[in-house]
Amino acid sequence: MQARSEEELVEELKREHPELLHDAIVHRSKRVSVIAKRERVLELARILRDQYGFTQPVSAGAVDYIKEGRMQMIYYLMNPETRFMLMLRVDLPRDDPRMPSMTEIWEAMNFHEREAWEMFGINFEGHPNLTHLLLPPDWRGGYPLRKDFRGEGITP
Amino acid sequence: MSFFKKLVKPFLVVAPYVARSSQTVKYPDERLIFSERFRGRHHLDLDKCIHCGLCARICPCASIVLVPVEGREGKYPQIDYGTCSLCGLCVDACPRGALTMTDFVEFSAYKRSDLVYSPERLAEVPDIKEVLPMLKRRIRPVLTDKEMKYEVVEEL
Amino acid sequence: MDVVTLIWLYILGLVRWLLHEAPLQVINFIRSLPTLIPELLKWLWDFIWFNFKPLAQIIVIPGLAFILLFAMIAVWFERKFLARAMLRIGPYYCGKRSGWLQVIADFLKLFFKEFVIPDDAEKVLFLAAPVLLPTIPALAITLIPFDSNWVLFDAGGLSLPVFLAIAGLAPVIPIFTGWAANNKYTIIGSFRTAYLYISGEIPLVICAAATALLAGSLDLVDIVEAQKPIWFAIPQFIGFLIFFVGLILEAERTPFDVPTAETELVMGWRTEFSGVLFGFTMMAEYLSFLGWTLLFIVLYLGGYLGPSLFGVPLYDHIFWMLLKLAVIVVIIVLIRTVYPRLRLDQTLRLGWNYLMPLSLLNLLMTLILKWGLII
Amino acid sequence: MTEPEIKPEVMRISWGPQHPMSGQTRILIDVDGEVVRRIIADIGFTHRGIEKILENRTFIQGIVPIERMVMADTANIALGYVQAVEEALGIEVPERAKWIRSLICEMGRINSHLYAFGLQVECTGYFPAVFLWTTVDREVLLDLFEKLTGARWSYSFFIPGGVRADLPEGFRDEVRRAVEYLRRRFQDYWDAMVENPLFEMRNRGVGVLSREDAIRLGATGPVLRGSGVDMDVRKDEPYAAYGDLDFKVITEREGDCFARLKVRFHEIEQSLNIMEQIADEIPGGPVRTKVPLFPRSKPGVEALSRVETARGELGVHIFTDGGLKPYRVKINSPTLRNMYVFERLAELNRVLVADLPVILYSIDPWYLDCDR
Repeated sequence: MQARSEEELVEELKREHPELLHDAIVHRSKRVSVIAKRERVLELARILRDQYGFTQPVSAGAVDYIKEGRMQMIYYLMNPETRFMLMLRVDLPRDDPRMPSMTEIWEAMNFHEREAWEMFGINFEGHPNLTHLLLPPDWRGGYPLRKDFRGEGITP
Repeated sequence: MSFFKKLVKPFLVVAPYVARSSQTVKYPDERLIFSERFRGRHHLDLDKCIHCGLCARICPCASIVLVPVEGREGKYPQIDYGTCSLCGLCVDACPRGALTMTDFVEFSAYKRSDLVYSPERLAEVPDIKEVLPMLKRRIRPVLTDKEMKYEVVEEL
Repeated sequence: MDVVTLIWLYILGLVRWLLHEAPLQVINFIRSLPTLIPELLKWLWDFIWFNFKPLAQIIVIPGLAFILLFAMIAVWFERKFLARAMLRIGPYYCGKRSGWLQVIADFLKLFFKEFVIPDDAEKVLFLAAPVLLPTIPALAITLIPFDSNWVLFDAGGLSLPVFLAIAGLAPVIPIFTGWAANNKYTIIGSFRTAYLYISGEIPLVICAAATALLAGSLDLVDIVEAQKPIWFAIPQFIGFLIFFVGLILEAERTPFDVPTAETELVMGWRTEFSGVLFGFTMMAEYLSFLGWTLLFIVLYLGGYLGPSLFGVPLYDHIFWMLLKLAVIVVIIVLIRTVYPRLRLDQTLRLGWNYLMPLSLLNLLMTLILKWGLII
Repeated sequence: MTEPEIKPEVMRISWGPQHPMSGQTRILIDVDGEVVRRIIADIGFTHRGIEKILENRTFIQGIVPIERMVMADTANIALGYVQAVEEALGIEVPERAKWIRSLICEMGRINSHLYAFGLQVECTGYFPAVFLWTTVDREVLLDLFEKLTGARWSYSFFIPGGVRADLPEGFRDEVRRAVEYLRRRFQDYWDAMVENPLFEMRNRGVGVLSREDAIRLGATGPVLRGSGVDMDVRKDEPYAAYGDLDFKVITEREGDCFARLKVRFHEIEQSLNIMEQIADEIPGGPVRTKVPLFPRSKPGVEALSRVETARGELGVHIFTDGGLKPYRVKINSPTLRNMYVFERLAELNRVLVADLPVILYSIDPWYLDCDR
């Protein structure tokens, strides 16, 4: 069940699984965004991988929207057949940033989720090895890529 | 049999290299002649400078500070080569062409403070014999053939 | 008589002797000089020959001076040659462009550097290894005939087996060094050494046995003398090739420098050595390289024999030995520029699957040849 | 990173960061004799927080820090950033500038591939000649870079709205001559190295990554193409002048270290072709449009640009908030993806200790790129 163009893909996603996602957008050619509901993101991810062919994980990262009080976790996925780049976005509240880990579906999100965990403090439930990746193991200075991070006096 | 042929072939390729001239530039004795656009240390024309401060604003490394010069009005750029990355954005931004780049790359000093070049020091172009007292001749890179890549020029 | 009178009498006697007899004796002595001087010189020569020849052998060839000089020249040549192949210059400033003083400078640096003994190391074994390592190949080199009467250590007609026995001791030291240094890299390196030596040495011994069979003697001088009609490299071509590969393998040179693989194990079993200890292990590497190369020349390339024209040897001298040594060293260094290192399993496969059966085949062929000759 | 537990039957070796071949990272390996049971890549030794630094630089200033991500391949990295900025700010680029960008990118790709090439040779043993040969041949390209951009390594030559300067006098001829020279040299590489049977023994069948695994584990660049997936951003989403240029995407079926090496080798050939094409067919016109020194962004725009660097696909995702600086820059670095593949390879294959450097350098890691 391959969607042919970006618009068809978005339409189909909205039509078939309205309960799993908030919205789906086409940015430009080969760039599709899907904003998922946090609770059921695993189901959506599995559907995306198995039915829509987004089998290649590319990367993952977060953005901290401090004024709106939310953080957005973005998973960059790739369909090796159609070469569409899909951004699976999950909005998380800033005071309680936790979500299910995607490593179950895309194994290679391991490193990227560890990075998001140490840089943004997002808790991935069910991640096999949630330890520091880039920062030193005894890092106590907070979450560096959050917008309210102040660099003073945190050097271990 | 082709295995032995392959086994011997690398010898035949490598052996002629032994007789070939080496590609090393014996640096303090010989020094390359750089191209016209080469980005070495800056030269400041004090008369052309209009104290606009664009160079200091655009510097990505924040290594340009405007300081007053004795006997002149206004402030002139002072460059800290300890942080400067020689990107040349300041030269591009300069509206009057007061900052240009020379082909001197010898910055070494005994103290960090010696790397901070005052406007007066930037204004003068040093003699190559002062910078490199051991220098005997310069080398022009030429792309002729397999054997020779550098051509020796005796002028200083 | 008192003492003064005695002294006076003595002086008078002396004066009389000087006036009457001394001139005669001087004249006699001068007359006999032409016959005395050759006698004196002969005595001096005999004295030097009998007392100092072993000393000269110990000091000059194949003694310390030769070994050190060989290590220095080999290191210098290797660095310069590799540099040329890489389009570099190599050592340049130290010693008038040729850079020959660089080797001495490096040696001095290694000698005066502080060396570190790891805390957890077994200190006695750790320090014993750099001393023992150069000793074993140096001991083996004493058996090599540099001329028909230039053998330092006479093993009573058994110099080939004695050489192999002494050289066979060599892998033991890396093994206990690797354990004594208490480091993971050294232990892996030492086990690799053990594997490698076993796989390489057995074909070598079998090949050496074949040459001994062909010469009909276990004495290295006899083996050389037996090559007067033709060098053994030709009747024993397979053995010649196997021995050449095995010699690179034993000397731990590229492409078989598995135990000290720099890109994998830092420096293998030598990782923890520093300063003068490291210098000694490096020297030991060149020494074992020298020892095996000399044996190779003696067994297959006619040792000190010069090139012979129609069965008449031109001039046998140490010089030929050194010339052959230089040629082999150049070839082995060239091999280093050209080939990458093999993996351990590939090296072992080469040793057990190819060298070993081929060397047995070579032995069999030698037997048949010898049998045919007897009949 | 905190160390995971060690099983009693294996020995854990900390392979780096003080190791001749490990580079600026630590790789923990669990070995059982010579067999590597598990690889744990402990990256992050060169983490500089480039993403955070970019949040504190204006759009043009950001070019300089992001170029420091991969020094051998600065052109492609800078292009990724500059294109994202252009898309976010809505800046048009003249045609000639696009062609010059492609030229520099291809030269950078050759430069980086040559480096990777030399390192992969270096790690299979000493084999010293070829690494220094590649270094000497890189000089040819570096001289060209110096003539064109004024710097040999980090050019800072691409700016939003074009490139900083036009081609100098007689540059096209020099490009043609360099291409000729390099083509001649590659014959020597092929004979001395790729066809060297001992080198082939070390590389063939080592670190095999099947097509499915490559996609599942998110490999990219030559690693992915070495496993037979013809993914190349230059073809999929043509940027710069790649839409008008004629080149092939190189793939190899085997998926082992040798296949990756051959992919790099043939990609250099393709890049040389592209260089020649650009030297022949480059259109005229201006090379930069007028862009203010401190451009102001529109609020709430985001732009994701993808470029094919020498190590694989680089994504730069810029979020703006209407200020002079980007709100957030997310860099999808290729080496981080490939490092995960490297970690998993020990489970997919039988890896020996001696294969470790070969596999590591066949994915061509650049730790500054990995750690950012």
